[in-house]
Amino acid sequence: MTAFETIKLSALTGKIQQALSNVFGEETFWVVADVTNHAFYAQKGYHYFDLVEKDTNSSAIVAKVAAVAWGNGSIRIREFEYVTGQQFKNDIHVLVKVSVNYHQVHGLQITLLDIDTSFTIGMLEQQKQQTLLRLLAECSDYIRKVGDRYVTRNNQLSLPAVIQKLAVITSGNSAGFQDFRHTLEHNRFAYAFQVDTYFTVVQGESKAELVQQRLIDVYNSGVAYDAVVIIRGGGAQTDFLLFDTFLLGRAVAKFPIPIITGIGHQKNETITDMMAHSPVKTPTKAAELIIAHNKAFEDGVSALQHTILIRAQQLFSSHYQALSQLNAAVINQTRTILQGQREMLHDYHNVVSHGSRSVLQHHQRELLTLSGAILARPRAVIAGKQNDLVNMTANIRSFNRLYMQNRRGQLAHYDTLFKLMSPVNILKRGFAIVYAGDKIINSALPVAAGSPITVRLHDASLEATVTAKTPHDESGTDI
Amino acid sequence: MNQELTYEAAYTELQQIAEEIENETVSVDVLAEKVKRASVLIEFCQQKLRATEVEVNNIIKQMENKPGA
Amino acid sequence: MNQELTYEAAYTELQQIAEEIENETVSVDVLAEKVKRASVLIEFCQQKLRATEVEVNNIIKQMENKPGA
Amino acid sequence: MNQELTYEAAYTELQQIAEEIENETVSVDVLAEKVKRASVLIEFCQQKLRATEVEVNNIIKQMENKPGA
Amino acid sequence: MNQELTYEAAYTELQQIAEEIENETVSVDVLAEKVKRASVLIEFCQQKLRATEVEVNNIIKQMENKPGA
Amino acid sequence: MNQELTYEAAYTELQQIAEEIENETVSVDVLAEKVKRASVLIEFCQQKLRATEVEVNNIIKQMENKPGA
Amino acid sequence: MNQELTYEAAYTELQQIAEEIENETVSVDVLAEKVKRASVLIEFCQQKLRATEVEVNNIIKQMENKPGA
Repeated sequence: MTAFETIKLSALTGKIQQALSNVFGEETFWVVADVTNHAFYAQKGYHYFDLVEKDTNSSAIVAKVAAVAWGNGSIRIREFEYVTGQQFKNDIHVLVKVSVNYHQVHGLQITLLDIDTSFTIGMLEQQKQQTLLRLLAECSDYIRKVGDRYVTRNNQLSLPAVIQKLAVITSGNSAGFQDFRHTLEHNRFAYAFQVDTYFTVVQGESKAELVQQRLIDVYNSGVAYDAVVIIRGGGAQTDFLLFDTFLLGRAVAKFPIPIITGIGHQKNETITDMMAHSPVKTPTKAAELIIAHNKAFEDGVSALQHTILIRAQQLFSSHYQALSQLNAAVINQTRTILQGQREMLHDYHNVVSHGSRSVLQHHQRELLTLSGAILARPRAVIAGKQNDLVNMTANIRSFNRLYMQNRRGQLAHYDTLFKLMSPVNILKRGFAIVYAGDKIINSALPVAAGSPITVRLHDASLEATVTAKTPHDESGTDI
Repeated sequence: MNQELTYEAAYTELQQIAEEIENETVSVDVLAEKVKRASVLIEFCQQKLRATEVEVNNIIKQMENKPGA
Repeated sequence: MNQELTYEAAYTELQQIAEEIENETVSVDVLAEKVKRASVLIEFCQQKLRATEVEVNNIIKQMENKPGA
Repeated sequence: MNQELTYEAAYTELQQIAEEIENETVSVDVLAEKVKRASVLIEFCQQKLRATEVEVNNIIKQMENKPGA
Repeated sequence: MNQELTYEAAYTELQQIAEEIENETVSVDVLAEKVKRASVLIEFCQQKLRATEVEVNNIIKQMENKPGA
Repeated sequence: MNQELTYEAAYTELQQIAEEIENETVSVDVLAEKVKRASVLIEFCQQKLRATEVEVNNIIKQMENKPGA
Repeated sequence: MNQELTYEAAYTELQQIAEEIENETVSVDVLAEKVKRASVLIEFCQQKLRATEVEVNNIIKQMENKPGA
C-alpha cells in the first residue's frame, strides 16, 4: 500500500471537468475545419466525426478534435444539406459553431451547435465557377460563353420534328424515372415512344465517370435516338455535385444528340444543365416538354391541313366566281357589240338618207345661185353697153364742138395775120415805097445823088430827084 | 350630146359661162347664145337633180319600210 | 358576190359610202347608185346581225340555264 | 357689109372715130362723113343690143316660168 | 380535243375570247362562233371544277372521319 | 378749080403763104397778090367749116333724137 | 421513297402544297391530286406519331399499296 494520497478517477475527471468548465463555460466558437471519420446514426440522428486542421502545404494534420452533433446541431446539419446540396460527410470544409465539453466517460468533446450554409455555398459556388472557367478554357471547340449563356455543341443541335426514340440515363427504377415514364406513357395524345434505359448510379461526385460511360454507351449503340434524357433518381437533395463536375459538363456539351435534363433541383442550375440542349427542373417536366414538342408538330400539321382544306375550298369558289364573271362578261359584251353594231347601222342609215338629201339640196342651192348669177348679169351687161353708146354719142358731139372751135380759131388767126400783112395797110400807117425805075429799092446803094426816084404813098405816087445821100450808122437805123 | 352629158360636166360648163358673163369677157354677139346654153344646162341639171332626188327618196323609203332599219 | 360578202367588208364599204355622202364628195351622177348600194349593204348587215343575234341569244340562253353559271 | 358686121367690130370702129375726132386727126373734109358713119354704127349697136336684150329676156322669162327654177 | 383539254388551257382560251369580245376586236362574222366556243369552254371548266370539288370533298371527308385529325 | 379745092389743100396753102410773108422774102407786089389769095382761101375754109358744122350738127341731132340713145 | 419519308420531309411537302394552294399557283387540273397527297402525308404523320416501331412499318406498307401515294 502506498502512503500517498489517492483520489478517485471520478474526482480527477471531475477536476478536469471543473477546470475546463471554468475556462470555456458556456462559451461558443466559430471554427473553420475539415470533417473526417464521419459516422451518422440515422435512428438517433447523431453525427460523430473529427474536426481536423491540415497544413496548407503538406496536408499534414496539425490539429484534431472529436466532435458530435445531435439535437439542434443535427437539425442544422439536415438544413445545411438541403440548402447547399452538399452532404455532410468526410473531407468537406465547413464553418461550424461549437462548444467545448468534457464528459467524464467520453472525455473531451466538441459539440456542433450550428453550421454556416453560406460559407459552404460560397465554397461550392467558387468550385463551380472554377469548373466553368476550366470548361471554357479546355473545351473551346464546343463551349463558348455568349452573355450569361453557355453555347455548346449540344444546345446548338436542333431537335427533330418529332421526338419519339429516347435514350434515358437514370438510376434504375428511381422515383424520377418512374414519374418520367408514367408521364410519357399516359400522354393524352396517345403518342407512342420508344424508350431505351441506360441505368447508372446517379449519386456522388465520383459517379460522374459512370454517367459519362453511359453517354458513350448511348453513342455506341448505333440507334438513331431523337434525344437523350438525363434524369436524377430523386431522393436525397445532396446528389447534385455530380452534375457540377468538369467531366460530365464536358461530355454533355460535346454530345452529338440533343440532351434533355430533368435533374430535379431547387437551386441554381447545374453545369450539366448549362451544357445540355433543354434543361428542365424535373423528370416530369422533361416528359411534358417532349410531349409538347410532338404536339406542336402535330398542331403544325393540323394547321397545314386546315389551311389546305380552307384554301382548296376558297380556290373552288374563286374559280367558280371567275368563270361566272367570264360568262357574264362574254354575254354582256356580246350583247353590247350587237347593240353597238345595230346603232352604227342605224347611224349609217341616217347619214346616207339625210346626207344624200342634203347633197341634193346643196347642189340645188348652188345651181340656183349660179343660174341667178347667169340670168342677172346679161341685163347689166346690156345696160352697160347702152350706156357706153350714149357716152360715145355725147363724146362725139363734144369732141366735134371743140374741133370746130379750133378750126375756126386757126382760120381767124390767119385772117388777122394777112390783114396785118396787106401792103395797103402798111402804107396807111405812114410808110412809103421807093421805086428806082420799075424796081422797088430797099437799099440806097444803087441810088446816086441826082437820080430820079418814085415815092409811093397810100393815096398817090410822087416823082422826085435825089439831092443828097447820107449813109446811116447801123445803130441809128434801129427803130 | 345631152345623152352623154353628166351633171358634173354641165355644172362645170355653167360655172364657166357664169364666170365669163361676170367678167364681161363674153361678147354681146354671143351673149344671147351663152345665156341660151346656160338655160339648157340649168334645166338639164335641175332635171337630173329632180330625177336623182326621186330615185334616192324611193330607195330611202324602201329602206325605212324595212322593219330592221 | 353577196354570197362571199362578209359583215366586215360590207361594213367597211358602208363606212366609205357614208363618209363620201357626209363630206359631199359624191357626185350627183352616182349619188343614187351609191345610196342604192348603201341600202343593199345596210340590209345585208342587218340580216347578218339579226342572224348572229338569234344564234348568240340561243347560246346565251343555254349558258344561263346551266346552274353553274 | 352690115350683115357681117358684129357688135364688137362696130364698137371698135366707133371708138376709133371718136378718138380721131378727139385727137383732131380727122380732116374737115371727111368729118361729116365720119360722124355719119358713127351714127350708123351707134344705131347698129343699139339695135343689136335691143335684139340681144329681147332674146335674153325671153330666155329668162322661159326659165323663170319653169317651176323648178 | 376535249379529252386532252385541261382546265388551264380551257380557262386561258376563255380569257382570250372574253378579252377579244371586250375589246371588240372580234368581228360580227365570227362572233357567234366565238360565243359558242366560250359556252363550250365554260361548261367544260364548270364540269371539271365540280368533278374536282367532289373529289376533294371526298378526300376531306375521309380525313375528317379519322380520329387523329 | 374751087370745086376740087379741099379744106386741107386750102389750109395748107394758107399756111405756106403765111410762112412766106413772115420770112419777108416776098415783094410788095407779090405780097398784095398773096394776101389777096389768102383772103380767098380763108373765105373758102370758113364756108367749108360752116357747111360741115351744119351737116354734122344735123347728124348729131338725129342721133340724139333716136329713142335708143 | 416512302421508306425514307420523314416527319420533316412530310411537313415540308405539306407546306409546299399549302403554299401553292394559297398562292393559287396550283392548277385545278392537279388540285385533287395535291389534296390527296396532302391527306396521305397528314395521315402518315398522325399515324406515325402514335405507332410503335412495328406499326410504323405497317403504315408505310399500307401507303405503298395505295396507288395515289
